[in-house]
Amino acid sequence: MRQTQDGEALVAALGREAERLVAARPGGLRRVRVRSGEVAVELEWDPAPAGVPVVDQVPEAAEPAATAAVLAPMVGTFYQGPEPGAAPFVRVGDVVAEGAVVGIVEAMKMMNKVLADQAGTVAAVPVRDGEPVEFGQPLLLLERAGVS
Amino acid sequence: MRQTQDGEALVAALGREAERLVAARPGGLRRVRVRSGEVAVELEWDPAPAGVPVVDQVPEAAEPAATAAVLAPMVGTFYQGPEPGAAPFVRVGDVVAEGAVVGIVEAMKMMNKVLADQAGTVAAVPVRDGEPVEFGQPLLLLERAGVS
Amino acid sequence: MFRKVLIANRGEVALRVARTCRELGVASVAVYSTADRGTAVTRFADESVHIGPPAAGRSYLSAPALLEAARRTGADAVHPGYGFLSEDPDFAEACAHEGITFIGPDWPVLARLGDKAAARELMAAAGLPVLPGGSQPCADEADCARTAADTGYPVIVKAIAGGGGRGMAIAHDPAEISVAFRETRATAELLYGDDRVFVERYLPRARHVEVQVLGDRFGAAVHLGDRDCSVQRRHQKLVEETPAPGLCEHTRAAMAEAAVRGVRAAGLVGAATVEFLVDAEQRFYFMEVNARLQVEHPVTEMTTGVDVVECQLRVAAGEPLPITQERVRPRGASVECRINAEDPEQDFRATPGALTEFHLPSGPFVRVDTHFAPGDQVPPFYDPLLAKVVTWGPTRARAIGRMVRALGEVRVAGPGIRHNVDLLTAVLSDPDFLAGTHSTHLLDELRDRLRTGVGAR
Amino acid sequence: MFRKVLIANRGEVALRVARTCRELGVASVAVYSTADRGTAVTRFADESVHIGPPAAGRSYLSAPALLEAARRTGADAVHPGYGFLSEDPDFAEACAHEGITFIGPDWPVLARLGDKAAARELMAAAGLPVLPGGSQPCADEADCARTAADTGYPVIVKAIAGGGGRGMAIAHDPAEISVAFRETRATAELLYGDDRVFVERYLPRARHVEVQVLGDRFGAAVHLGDRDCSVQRRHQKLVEETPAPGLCEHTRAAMAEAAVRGVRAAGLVGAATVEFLVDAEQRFYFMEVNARLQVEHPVTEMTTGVDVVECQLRVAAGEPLPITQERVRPRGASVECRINAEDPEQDFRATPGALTEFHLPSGPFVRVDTHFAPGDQVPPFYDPLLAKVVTWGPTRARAIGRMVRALGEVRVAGPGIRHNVDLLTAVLSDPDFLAGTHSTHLLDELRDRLRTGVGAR
Repeated sequence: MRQTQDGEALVAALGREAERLVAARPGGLRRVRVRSGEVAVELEWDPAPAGVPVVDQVPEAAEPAATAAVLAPMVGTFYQGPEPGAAPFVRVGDVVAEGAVVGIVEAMKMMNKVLADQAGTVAAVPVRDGEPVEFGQPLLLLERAGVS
Repeated sequence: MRQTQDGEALVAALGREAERLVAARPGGLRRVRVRSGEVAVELEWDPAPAGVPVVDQVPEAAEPAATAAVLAPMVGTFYQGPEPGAAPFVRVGDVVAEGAVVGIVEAMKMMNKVLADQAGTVAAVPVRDGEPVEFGQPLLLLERAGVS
Repeated sequence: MFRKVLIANRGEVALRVARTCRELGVASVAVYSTADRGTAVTRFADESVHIGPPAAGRSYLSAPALLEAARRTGADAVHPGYGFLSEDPDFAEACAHEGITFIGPDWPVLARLGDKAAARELMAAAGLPVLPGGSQPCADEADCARTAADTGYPVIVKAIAGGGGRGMAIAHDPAEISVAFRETRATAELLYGDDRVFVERYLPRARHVEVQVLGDRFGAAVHLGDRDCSVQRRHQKLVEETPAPGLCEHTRAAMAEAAVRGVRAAGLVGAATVEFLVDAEQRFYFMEVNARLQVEHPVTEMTTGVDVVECQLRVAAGEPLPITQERVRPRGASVECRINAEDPEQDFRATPGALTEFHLPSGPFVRVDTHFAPGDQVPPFYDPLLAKVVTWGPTRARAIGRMVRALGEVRVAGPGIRHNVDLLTAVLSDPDFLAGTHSTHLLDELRDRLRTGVGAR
Repeated sequence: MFRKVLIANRGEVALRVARTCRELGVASVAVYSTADRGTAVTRFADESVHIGPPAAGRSYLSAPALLEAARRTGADAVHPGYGFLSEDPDFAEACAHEGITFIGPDWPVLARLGDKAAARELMAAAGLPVLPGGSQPCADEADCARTAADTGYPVIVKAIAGGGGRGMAIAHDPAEISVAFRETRATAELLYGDDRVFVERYLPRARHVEVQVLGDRFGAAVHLGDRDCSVQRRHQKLVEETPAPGLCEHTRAAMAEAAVRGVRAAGLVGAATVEFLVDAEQRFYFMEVNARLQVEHPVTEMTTGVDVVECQLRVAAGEPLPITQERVRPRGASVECRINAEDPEQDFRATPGALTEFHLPSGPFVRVDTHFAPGDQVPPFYDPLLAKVVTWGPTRARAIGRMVRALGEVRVAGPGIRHNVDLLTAVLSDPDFLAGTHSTHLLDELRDRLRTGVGAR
């Protein structure tokens, strides 16, 4: 009984897996074979009729990303300058070096510097001064130097 | 016995899985093969212009669409002849006409005739005399007349 | 105790029964129609038998198929669940002839309780209050009109063989009695092959309250408290709860005592529910006996801790009831919601199909009974019950609050699938329902409100 | 009551707390590390905040991150769940400084109970029996050996700051005391940054029994009965039950009374568990106080009907306990099994990965607490608890029978995923376990048997 259940479960799992693969790659499915040890199910479909486009999702050649985000290192309040109300460390259009201070995240009264993890030109500052941020939230978008 | 049951359950699971996969992806199905170890059933759909699949069950390595099964019309006890112990209605190799009596299923002391739903030559009688059968269980395999 | 029980049913109740069989060390046999191949109970049970095609008439309603399945698997008892053959005296008798125990009342008891007029007479004789009306079938339309006039309008014309909310019609005044008589008789003939009808006073805004009872072969009978099932759609229950709200303790006790007296008088062995109508003045009237497991039995299990199916198996096997009335101490309150694959906006039309998403609640004080899992098909041939969600709380308010939380966790979706979760949630926040002052009309009123309100799904 | 509670935890317990918040009409805030993005509680709660990377030190153990999350969402209370910061007096104090209610004991109480030697002294002063041993930290190895000799072998050397089965070593005779002292001190330094240790008599085959208690700000304290947690792997509980089997009623009552006395003496507000060791002669000894919600609290909820998390919220909000001792009437027995993604054949190594199949039991008298659904990922960063399955029965045997049935319904699979369901099932059929005569060694013995026996999974 347990053995059968395991077998059935396995087959069901295989089926789901097949389904998932089909769903992830729409169009033009021709053949499915589900096999478990000595047992197997094989399905084959007609070639898609003309007019129905066979769309294969080919992953696009990984193009080097032109922009990168500086992420919040912790939950807290983001400040663009060294203290609330002060002039910002950087503005859009500024070129920053790797390791440059680009902001502050205050958490529990501790001021934590936010550093640029690469060099680049500031493309956007999507978080306003004094706004609360979550961990991992983009604080700054950098256009990477040397990438067009 | 346990082993066989397990095998049957597994195959049934495969069949269900195949059914499900087919239902989830309508149109143009060509071939289904259900295999368990050395036993296999392969289904192949003719390229039907109207899109209505023609379903035939064929043993592996045989020409397409040559045999059909007579199924048990109810749960009960199968008898090959008109009463327990009597000579069978048909034997392997006999040619039967559509509507011919090919067996009896006894349920609650009622003798229910099993009729061939098409003409053909008896290829196999997989159920023994006096054996209990479920609804839909194959009782007789017929090689269809006129199909070589 | 039995060696092996064949479960002559499908769906969640078949699984429910199989679970208790497993817990008691009793082997179980599932049966299935072609449409139910591979369902949860067929995987859970120790054996399963393919008994027929999807049509219930040739599968779950086919006594020969079920008895053959019992014989070939060597089952020594049959549990009929609810619906299908669960109250069929012929099936119970056929089981007896085959030497197989029918887990339910003896067939003559079933026959008597299944005849609504006979049951009414039996209960009246046992001292239970019944509604004014004719205790005999109406001979003809004129007799029906006479009885209705004697009874006093409004009246309800009921099929003798009816049940489950089918085969009944209301006449508010003499002008309506002719249509009510003819319609009910035609329906009764069609549904039950028995066109006899009788007349009873109709209570327009009554509550539907029922008492769960158990009886054994030694004359012992106990009750497990009451349930309110006033939230209904087309006479089908949707929300059930225990204890019934708004009953004074005197009425509650009197009704429970009456129910026990009634099943004793009927000689009932097994589980049954005695249904009453309760009017605004807390007067209660016997309505009918459901001599089987009820869909809503889990709420009683939640408050009492008593496994109703276990009790059914034990008394059917000739054991005494495992509990006494003194030891039944209901605690708190419990609510059940039936989640159906149906479209409340299209007159509760069933919506079969594939459940691409199926996530049910869990956690503290929540019970779920379902036989579905993600990816399963809801077949079009049977009732569209997807799951029963049951919650418990020390108070009614807390049990309802838990249900609202639980329903919020439900995620059901699939091509063509609709469900009633939003409607259920609306019921649970309705002021009348929360006050416990609702009647059986609540759902119609609510549905109208939902339909005109913001999109309910 | 609070307006909004931030749940400073993850997994099933975060969802457990969020559910009761919802039921009480309290808004909830989930927090999540990068590894827990999209988990059940983040979908269920009213809000959620991404607090840090997968490493717990920078997320669930980061007081600044949690308090910032509370501040930005306007939460007026924090529920710490179990584990992580649930017993951290510094975090509780920081909450207090921020004006946020820590749902748990006041921080000085946490600090005192977290010091094992101080807690021992406090409880001894309150009249609770403690094991023979030194009530002061050992000054050095020689002091440790002297105390051990005075106490009488075998002894156990424990870290003052220890807990949860970590930071302890047994010495059976004087030859082993030096290693035990050095190992424990090194572990204590490593784990807690506090190398102080103390010595206590070791009871080789004792039962681990604990009492669930609740206290409020008005000096009221009640107990909800006891639990046995003797089935452990590497000092981690795997099966828990209530009531503890094999206790004579005198011992049970005395232990419960002692536990209530202890928490009163400690001035504890909230939920806590007082752990005892019980020897073969039914003598019991105070071991430690877990001043938080326990993983196994559901078994107590099943028998008492009391929502422990609700009580925590109420007393933290300054309300009196919603129950009195007289109204706590436990009914029947309940068992919990922890289903873990781990490989019992490889020393319980955690097996993270994708849950391609994840089907849990349901039905009568079964409760399931989980935050997983099919397709979810078990992250490698935290404990591998997949689900808690809890069953109830009128007797211990019936509760266990239900658990066997329920475990039989579990289907868990995925690439690389292993689980302990077969081991749990073996525990439930072990003669010692069924007789209630097992000790904390049961699992080791069973695992050896399973390993040498026929294929266990």
